[in-house]
Amino acid sequence: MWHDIGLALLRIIVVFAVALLFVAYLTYLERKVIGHMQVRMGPMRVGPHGLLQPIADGLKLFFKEDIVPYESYKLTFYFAPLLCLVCALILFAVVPIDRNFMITRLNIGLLYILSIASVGVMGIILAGWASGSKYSLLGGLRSAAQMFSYEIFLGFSLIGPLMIAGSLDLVKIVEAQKVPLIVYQPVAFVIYLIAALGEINRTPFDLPEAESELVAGFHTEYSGMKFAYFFLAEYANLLIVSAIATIVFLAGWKGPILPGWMWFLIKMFIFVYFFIWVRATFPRYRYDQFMRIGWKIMLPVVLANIVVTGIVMMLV
Amino acid sequence: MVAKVLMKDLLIGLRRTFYYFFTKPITVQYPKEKLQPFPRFRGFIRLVKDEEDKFKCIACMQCARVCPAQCISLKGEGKGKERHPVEFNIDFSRCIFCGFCVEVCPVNALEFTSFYEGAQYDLDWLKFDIDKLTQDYKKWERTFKK
Amino acid sequence: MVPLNHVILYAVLMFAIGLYGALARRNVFIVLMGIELMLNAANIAFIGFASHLGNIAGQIISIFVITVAAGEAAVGLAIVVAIFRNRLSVNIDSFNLLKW
Amino acid sequence: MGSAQVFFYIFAALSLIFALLVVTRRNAIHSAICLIVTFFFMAAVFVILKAELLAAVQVLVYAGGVVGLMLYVIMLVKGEEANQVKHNLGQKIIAAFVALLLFIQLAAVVWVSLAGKKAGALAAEAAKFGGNTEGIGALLYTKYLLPFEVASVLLLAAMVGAIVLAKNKLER
Amino acid sequence: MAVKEEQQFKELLAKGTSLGKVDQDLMRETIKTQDLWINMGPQHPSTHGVLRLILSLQGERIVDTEVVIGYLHRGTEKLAEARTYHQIIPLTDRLDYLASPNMNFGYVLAVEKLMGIEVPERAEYIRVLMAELGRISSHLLWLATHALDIGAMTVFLYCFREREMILDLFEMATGGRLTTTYYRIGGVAYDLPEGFLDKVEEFCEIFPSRVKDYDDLLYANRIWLSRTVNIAKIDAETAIALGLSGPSLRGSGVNWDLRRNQPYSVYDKLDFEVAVFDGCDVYARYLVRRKEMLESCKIVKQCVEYLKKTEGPVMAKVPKVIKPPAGEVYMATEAPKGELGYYIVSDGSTKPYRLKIRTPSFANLMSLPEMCKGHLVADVIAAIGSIDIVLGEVDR
Repeated sequence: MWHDIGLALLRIIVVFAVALLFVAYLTYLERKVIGHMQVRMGPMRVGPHGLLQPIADGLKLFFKEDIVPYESYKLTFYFAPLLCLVCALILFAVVPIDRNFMITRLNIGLLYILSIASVGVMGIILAGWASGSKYSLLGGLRSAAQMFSYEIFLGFSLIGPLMIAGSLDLVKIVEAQKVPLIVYQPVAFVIYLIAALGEINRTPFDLPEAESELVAGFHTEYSGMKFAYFFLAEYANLLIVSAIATIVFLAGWKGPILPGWMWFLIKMFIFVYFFIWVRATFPRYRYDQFMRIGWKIMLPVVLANIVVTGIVMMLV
Repeated sequence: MVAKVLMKDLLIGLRRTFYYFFTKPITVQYPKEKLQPFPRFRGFIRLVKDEEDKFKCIACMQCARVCPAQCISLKGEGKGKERHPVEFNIDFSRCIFCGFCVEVCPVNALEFTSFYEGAQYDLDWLKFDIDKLTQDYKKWERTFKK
Repeated sequence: MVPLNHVILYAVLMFAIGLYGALARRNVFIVLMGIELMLNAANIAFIGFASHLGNIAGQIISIFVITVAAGEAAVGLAIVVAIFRNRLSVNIDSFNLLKW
Repeated sequence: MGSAQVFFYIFAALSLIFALLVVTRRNAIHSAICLIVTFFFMAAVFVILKAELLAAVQVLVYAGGVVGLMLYVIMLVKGEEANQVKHNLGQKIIAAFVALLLFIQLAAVVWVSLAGKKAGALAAEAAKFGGNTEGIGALLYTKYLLPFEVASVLLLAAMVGAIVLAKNKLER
Repeated sequence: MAVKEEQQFKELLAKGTSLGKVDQDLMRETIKTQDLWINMGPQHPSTHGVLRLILSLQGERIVDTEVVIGYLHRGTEKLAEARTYHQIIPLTDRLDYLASPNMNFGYVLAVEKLMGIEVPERAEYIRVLMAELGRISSHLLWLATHALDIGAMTVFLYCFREREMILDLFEMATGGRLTTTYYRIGGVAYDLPEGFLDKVEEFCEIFPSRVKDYDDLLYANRIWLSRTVNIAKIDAETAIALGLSGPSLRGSGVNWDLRRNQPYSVYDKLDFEVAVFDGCDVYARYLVRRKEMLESCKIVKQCVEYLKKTEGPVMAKVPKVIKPPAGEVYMATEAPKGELGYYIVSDGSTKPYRLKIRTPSFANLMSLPEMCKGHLVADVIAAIGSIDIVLGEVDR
């Protein structure tokens, strides 16, 4: 029994350490990629080609003065970023990086991810409210509405693939794919990508943080380590969304020659790159337009996708 | 219609950024490498001495008069050809680098250097007296690249 | 395995707490939360019985309970918003127009 | 006592404590936060009682949805200020008395009638369908199709009702 | 709410910003709503400087916008009264610091008109060349920041890349990058350096292909369209009534460009098209400026052609101490932002008695409340961006 617990702990530590490292270097990757797309270089100063930049940023944020606004609700103000980060990190628990390498295997894996992600939104609402500032509150409420509605499309776009795979277990989903599901479900894939952009608050749907309108949205008043938590949570969510896309649409670790975990990482980073790429390219939607796209275009399309998938599955 | 559904307009944008992802960045790593300003560049001003190590300036006060920011003050001594400045102050914290003083000088006693890094912790550093104005600005300049 | 009466006792306790919240508080939101707790207590009981009897129907009933609870929360909050527009208050004592 | 049982008592106790906090906090937002935590522990209890799907749905619908909606509305209408009015002690005592009475009555019945029975061995029916999720799904679409449809109609009605109620008259 | 009252309120709402104090009270009585006041600026990332807007909102719709200016007031007009005519030139640089040649241009033209100075043709061509380069650089910066406000951050850096090229050209010819101080009363400070014209030609070759870059990211992009089309509409009549000028006016379909309608300098000898679009919205103003950049590029090419062929003086015979005759003059030029007018009253001394500057940004900014009415908060950002203000010019 102790052996099992020790092994489980080891796996938890490895996965979380790697996840945190990835999240930290994701910021570096994003800055580099966007930099090169904008004919500049990105961070170059700390270490060779700025490789130590995330560590320097982390240290800076760690030692920064932690400002707590006078008007804020202290306890909630401290609690909200933690909620965000924890909700983002525990999602990694069910992600199968390889056939046998994951912290735990749940038979409701996908549902677990959706449900925990929905709780992560609370952190953002609470942060907006607890800051005691108008801009923060508006940002918080905006992101709440945004994430609630885009979670629906995110979930619905996964139903089509799930019907084909026939399980909520992430491992089973991968194993059910002889051919990557993107071939059967291209519409669901596109909708998933768009909904994912909305869910993790990235351009063109980065309204909660629309700096030209709401300054910095819900984390306007946050500084130091608490700000870093939000930052990490955001990038952790980005990784998770990419990981789910990999598992559900691109057959996870499956692939010739290379070991499974490497395939998984390669596929995941294709999505990460795509999200960064989109951020470098597009302007931002307005709030009402964004909601309209969700409810008037994406919802009908994704429902039609489910119906069509069902009919085809019945006939075949 | 088909183009709209396939998001052609968005794909064009994505192609453009993707193209630039593989081109060479145009960044100049500023404190490490610097661009050589053009010869006409209006940097800090210095007071020129001729071959015999004498001031070219004849203290005619034209530069002080023409300066829109009124940052030049000087005092001259001597008469006729012997006239030279004993005090010459330019307050670079006020100077707007318009170049009128250099333009107006009848004996070309003032000239621009290519030194421009005037950001200092100490405001007094920017108040140049006659010694500082004649010093070689090359001392502060680092390597250029262009 | 857990004794069934402990599970049901837990459900009953939860129900009592929810009842207390619904009765004792004036803030309409906390009253709503109390009602949510009571509904959840019912869920616990259903699931306890389901696992005791080895019958999955109990869990299905809980799904219906959750549906009802979600609907109740939506309509309840909408009513609160509508009343707040007119009364500028969320104190349940000020919602007394239909009282006699 | 198996480890599942130990965890059951721990999670049950924690959820009860947070449920108590929910009904006693002055600030409605703090109550909502406690409610989220309560639902989390309740979901843990569900997992121990072999209802994994329900645990996930619990978190998704309650902790993610309903409480989120509540927070949203509380913030919009500044609901946390409502408790500035003085508390009626009499009402509290009566409420506590009623709740206690109900508890004692129900607890007595439960204790006597259900003593010695075990919970947590959900087997036959779920295994027939190859798992919890599959079992619920299959039953929902066969045996319980009518109630399921009724529930969806109910949700639709609730949605329409909520929109009609909350919509600003001006914009109509 | 009674039907009658509701009707009343709808009428009031239709009146919008013209509501007086009393009517607003009535409005508040008629229905119970809370107006939300948002203070946008002076420290706001997208008000382009230190502009402050007080927005009163109904829900997310804007009922009224109050523009508060003066945070960058430097007293240029008053300062000018204590400067000689020559010393005013660097002051004008700092009005619209994004297109300083154009600012100089208007001022020296005004003084020349007052004194009746004939400027050598070569100097005129150099002036036009510089002014058009200044126009391109100003529009580039506008496009950059406007796109950034709406969220497209890559356009920002592409535009700055080209603007950097223009600034390099400025530095090469004038010695200054931002505040060029190149124009003099009677000509320009010094002739163009060697190799300058080749570099300008090179730039003109590259530039249209770079405009294609921005087009790829914006022109047909559905997000850009949905953020700009039908936003901040202002029709031609209102635009004229509010004194709009420049690209903001031409975006409303009014074909009015001082370079063609009241030709000054050598513009009448140059061949160019005036960009006019009648969308009346943010997108039309974007199209106008986009086309203007290309047209300016064309003008620059013609100037280069002329300058390569000819030699000659770049300075007229001007007395060393400038003493215009007593009198007054108004000279309007087409600056990148619109009609830039200098009104000089001279009492015959070496300093102007009064210098009044009619800056385009100031007049354009006052159309903002009209534009924003009934739109969402996010559209205010697009509207501010589309009228292209520079606070140095607004506050003078």
